[in-house]
Amino acid sequence: MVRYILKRLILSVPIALAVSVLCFVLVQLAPGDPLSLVLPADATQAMIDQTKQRYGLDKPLPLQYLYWLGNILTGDFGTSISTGRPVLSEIGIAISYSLALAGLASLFGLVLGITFGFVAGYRIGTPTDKIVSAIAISGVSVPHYWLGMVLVIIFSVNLNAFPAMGAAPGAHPGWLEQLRYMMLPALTLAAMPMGIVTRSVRALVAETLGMDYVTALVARGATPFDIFLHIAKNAAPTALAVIGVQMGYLMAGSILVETVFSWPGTGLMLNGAILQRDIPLLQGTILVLALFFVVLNLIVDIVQPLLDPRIKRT
Amino acid sequence: MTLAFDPPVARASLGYWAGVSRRLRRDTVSMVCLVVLLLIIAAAICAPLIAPYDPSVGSVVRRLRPVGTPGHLLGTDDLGRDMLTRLLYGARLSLIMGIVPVCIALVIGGSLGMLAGFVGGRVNTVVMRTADVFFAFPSVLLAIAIAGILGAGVVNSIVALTIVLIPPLVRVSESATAQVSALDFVEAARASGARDTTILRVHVLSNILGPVLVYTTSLFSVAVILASGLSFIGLGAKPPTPEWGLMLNNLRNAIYSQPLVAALPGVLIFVVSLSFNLLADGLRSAMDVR
Amino acid sequence: MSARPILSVEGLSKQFVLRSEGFGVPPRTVQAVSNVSLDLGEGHTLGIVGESGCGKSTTARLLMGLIRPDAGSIRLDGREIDRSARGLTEFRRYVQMVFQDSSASLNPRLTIEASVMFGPMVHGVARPAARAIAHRLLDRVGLEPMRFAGRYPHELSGGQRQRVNIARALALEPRIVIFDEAVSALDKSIEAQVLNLLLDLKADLKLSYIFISHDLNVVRYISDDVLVMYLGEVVEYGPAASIYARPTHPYTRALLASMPSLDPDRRTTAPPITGDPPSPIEPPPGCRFHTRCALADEVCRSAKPASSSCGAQHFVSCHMLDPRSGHRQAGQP
Amino acid sequence: MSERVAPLLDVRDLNVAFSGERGTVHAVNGVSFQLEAGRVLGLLGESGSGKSVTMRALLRILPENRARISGSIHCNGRDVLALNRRDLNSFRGGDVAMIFQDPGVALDPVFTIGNQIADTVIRHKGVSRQVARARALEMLDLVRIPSARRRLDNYPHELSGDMRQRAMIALALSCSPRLLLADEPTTALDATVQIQVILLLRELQKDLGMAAIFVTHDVGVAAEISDDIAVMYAGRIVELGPARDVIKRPRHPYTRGLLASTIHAESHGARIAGIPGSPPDLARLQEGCAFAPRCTLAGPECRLKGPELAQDSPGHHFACFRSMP
Repeated sequence: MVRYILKRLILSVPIALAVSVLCFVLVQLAPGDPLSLVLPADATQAMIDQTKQRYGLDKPLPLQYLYWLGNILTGDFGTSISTGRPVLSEIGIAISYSLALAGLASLFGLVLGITFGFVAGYRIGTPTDKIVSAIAISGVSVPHYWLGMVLVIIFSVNLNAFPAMGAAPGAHPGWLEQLRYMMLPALTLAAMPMGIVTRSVRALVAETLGMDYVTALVARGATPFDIFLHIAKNAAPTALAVIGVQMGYLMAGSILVETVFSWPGTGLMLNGAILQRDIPLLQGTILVLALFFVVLNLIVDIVQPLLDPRIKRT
Repeated sequence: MTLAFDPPVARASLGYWAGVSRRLRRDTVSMVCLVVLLLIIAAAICAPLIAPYDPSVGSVVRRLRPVGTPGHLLGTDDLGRDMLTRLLYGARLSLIMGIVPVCIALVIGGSLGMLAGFVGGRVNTVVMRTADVFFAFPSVLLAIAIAGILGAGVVNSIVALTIVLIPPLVRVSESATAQVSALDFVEAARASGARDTTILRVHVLSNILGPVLVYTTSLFSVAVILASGLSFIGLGAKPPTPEWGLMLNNLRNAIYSQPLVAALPGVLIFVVSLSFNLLADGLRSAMDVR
Repeated sequence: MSARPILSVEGLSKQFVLRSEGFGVPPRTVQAVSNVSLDLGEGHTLGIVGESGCGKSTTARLLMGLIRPDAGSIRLDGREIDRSARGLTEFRRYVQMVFQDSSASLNPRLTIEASVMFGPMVHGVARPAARAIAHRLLDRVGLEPMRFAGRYPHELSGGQRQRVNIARALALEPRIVIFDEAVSALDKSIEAQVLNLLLDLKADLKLSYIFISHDLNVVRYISDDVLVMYLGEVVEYGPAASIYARPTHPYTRALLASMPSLDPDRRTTAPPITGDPPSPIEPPPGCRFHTRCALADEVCRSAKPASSSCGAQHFVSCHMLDPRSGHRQAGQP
Repeated sequence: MSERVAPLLDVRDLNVAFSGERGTVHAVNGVSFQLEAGRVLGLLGESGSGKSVTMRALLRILPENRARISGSIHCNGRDVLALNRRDLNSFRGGDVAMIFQDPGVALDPVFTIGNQIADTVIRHKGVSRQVARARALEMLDLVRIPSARRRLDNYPHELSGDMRQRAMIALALSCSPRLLLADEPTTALDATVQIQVILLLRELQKDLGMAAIFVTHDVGVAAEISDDIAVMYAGRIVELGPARDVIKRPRHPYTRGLLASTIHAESHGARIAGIPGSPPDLARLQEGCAFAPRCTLAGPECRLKGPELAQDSPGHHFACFRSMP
């Protein structure tokens, strides 16, 4: 097992490197002089030269990449153009907001998705299944930025139940208050994972119910509860993988939703960075989010064999 | 071998695709979705003929009229332009930005995946590991990043979406191809001395078309949402061009005064995306024979 | 083996390398086929028997030129086969194969007529002529073209599909047909029909067969010569009559004794052999059968037995047959 | 003591029909037989003859929404078709156990062998986990799995095919059933392993005094293990009798054809006088004898009415109008 984890850890290094290369190359795609993107418009010649040297922009591209990578590895993601503060600290604040939101949304998506999935999978073909499946496919198909607006119209404008914008004000808002502000964006974000988890759990449960070993269990007098346990244990590893990937998508997919709700996370920041063409901030945020996704996949890959004896762990 | 006569052609039974289309036609949900999509596409094409107003001309005195206003069936927007007109015209760009990237990605990703799945070995490693790197980015993030860096614009959005959609298509077509290639009939074809290109054309393509088509249909749904999403945050279409995502963003402040009007463009995105997804489901079950 | 050999194989070997399971772990190998030699006489049927993992199917694919051997030679009419793309295409005209899984070996998107036509068309036969060939062959294997030609594989029963596969194999007018467990999945009554068909076709079309099966009774029924394989190696090889009358290798004897008796009054009383065949991944050293052999001696664990003759054209790879092997029962099997 | 003891299993006029897209499939049509304690019935037939469905009907494990079962099944003093949920659960696995063809898919891949056996024992006997584990170990020893203690904590995929089937047998026998249903348990195995499993089952059946129904398509396997053989065709029993009689003096033309199609030592060289044609479509069964279209003896009466089972010699029945001894 230790060997498996080690192997998986080592394997994620080239992926992480490739991700960094892609992030680096991405910025090279930007039209115009890279320097003009890094520096404010009214930069002096001294500033230009200094920056050039600092980022190694006078060197060929591969060397520039190594320079850049070296800076990243020492925690220097550059300086945000719009705020003038280090990119890393900007990201640090925003990412905690995004994580909280993605966490709550995953929880909603998971609980609803697994429940719906089991209910539909057990009753495949019945009206219950059809209703649940309709909800699930709507969750997958709904443009979440629009769903956010609709929820605001219903719960903020009409019912006045939840706040429509931003995070809880004040330095140390209470838990409950924070939760009230997170409610609508989290529900909005949860629609997609709810749909996907429901659909995959439903398919999984239905497939497992048709397996010979379930028939064999019935033939040994297993009660419905026994069978439920067997199905749950069989479905768990796949469900976990689906959920892991969805959580990663939530972190990134929140860009649009955070914009709708003005939630001060990475998404809103990214949006701002794009509009102001704050390339260092943009690049840094994308890199951090992608690396987060890589780590998440790594965790799924490591936990999955623990749940699933079928996957060989050598 | 000489032949004195052309042998009679035997009674052909229902082919696979004929069967699929027959089962699909019996599925009410799929048929409704297909009709809805065709209607929307037709409306987009015929927008200049059926739209009651000019999409870019508004009137300050008629701003934000509610749905059902005489003369403005679906109300007016914040600049007093007719919503129905703008929704009709908006369909053009929204659909193009959603559909075109999928089609380009299908051609590129589909062939790359087929190649990787059929040839295997080193080619497979190179193609699939490259795709894996793209999979390390959540698709929304990647699309926004590319579009954000290239700068706002319809063409840039299409480029960004195409890049994002290629890897999943590579993966789907690779796995379908690898599965089919492992079957005995491919080996039998090889044993008859057929060249790889012939085997790909006759035996592989016909068998992977189904799963790839189903996946592509569901990708249309994703792409339409993503494309309008790019416009929604200002990376796609630029005002005053009518586009659903952009219209949705422009009307964000109108949710307090005219919530129904403000939500309209989103309804259309939802309907299109839902129709594609339901159609994909219908296709999947229509193709599922034993 | 009195007939002139149409296909001669010498020292055929193939090993597959499995993916390494971790850093520092050397990749494991499957010795699928080691040092297999055989002759197929013109107009004869050679049966290959063995249990799962014995390398029967790999042997078939090697003989078809579908996979490249690590070592060994395959001669058709005394000429070594040319492994260029062109040479293989030419070779495959003469050697065709029928697979076990009747449905996986037919393209579900093609009508059965199109499946049979595919081979001739690849070799440049025009469509109408190919269709005529297909109809003639379908008729020959007992599927009336007017009723069946336009159908799809899923509309046929397993036995009918296997007939299509036979027609498809015959479409290139091969001289040798390899049957890889081609009747194993069929019901007994259908199996009998197909075996009868195979015998008729062989006589009519002057074919030679290689017939691979795990069913010793069927192999005995159809074969002139028999080759018994165990974990990738040939343990016994010779005329069917001789092998079934005097099975000599302990494995062949165990295999024969394992066949159900078909007589309720003479039931099998003790298992002829215990355990199941070991995995072909890293097979046991020495004689590969020694782990299950009741007669195994010291020498069997270390040295590979050589092939010894024990009758006309009858060869056995067992230390007991070789008086100088050092086995305590050597020379008195 | 002239009072006849009721047989362990009494099946009367069992019919099973499946409703599906293609219409109703009549899988089992009027099957009746009795089985006494301690005896082995071989159920012989080709694919689609209804043998597996019959077995599943005995345990009521057919999909409830699609399968219609009629007739009567009495087993070990219980009316199986009338059992409620609770009694059915104790009946399944307790009175009657089943082994399946492919242990690779009939064992849950994510539970250890030991736990799967122990769970079943706990369910039926209400013992502690410790006792159940001990029982599991005892069972693995009984079916001669080497180093049984270590194997308890193995997952199914970690065992070889032979050992998986032994584990499946151990699992089935763990609650001392009175009747064992074996659905082609040796078909997926290699020849040298098949005979070992047959001998093991024969021995265990005798030692434990169980009755067993052994489904197979292989005449040889049936001959090795059965006291009686029932031959099934198109959902009907066409011949039923002592194994010796059925194999040496078959009366039904289908049985004769099946035996002729079964290649054995003496067949070499000769053409096989098998059965022409293929089995009927169970969704479109005609009136009359289902075998008539393939039968060389068939006459006009065979197509009008299906023959009933008639006695030939004591215990030997067959259903044919025209068969001569």
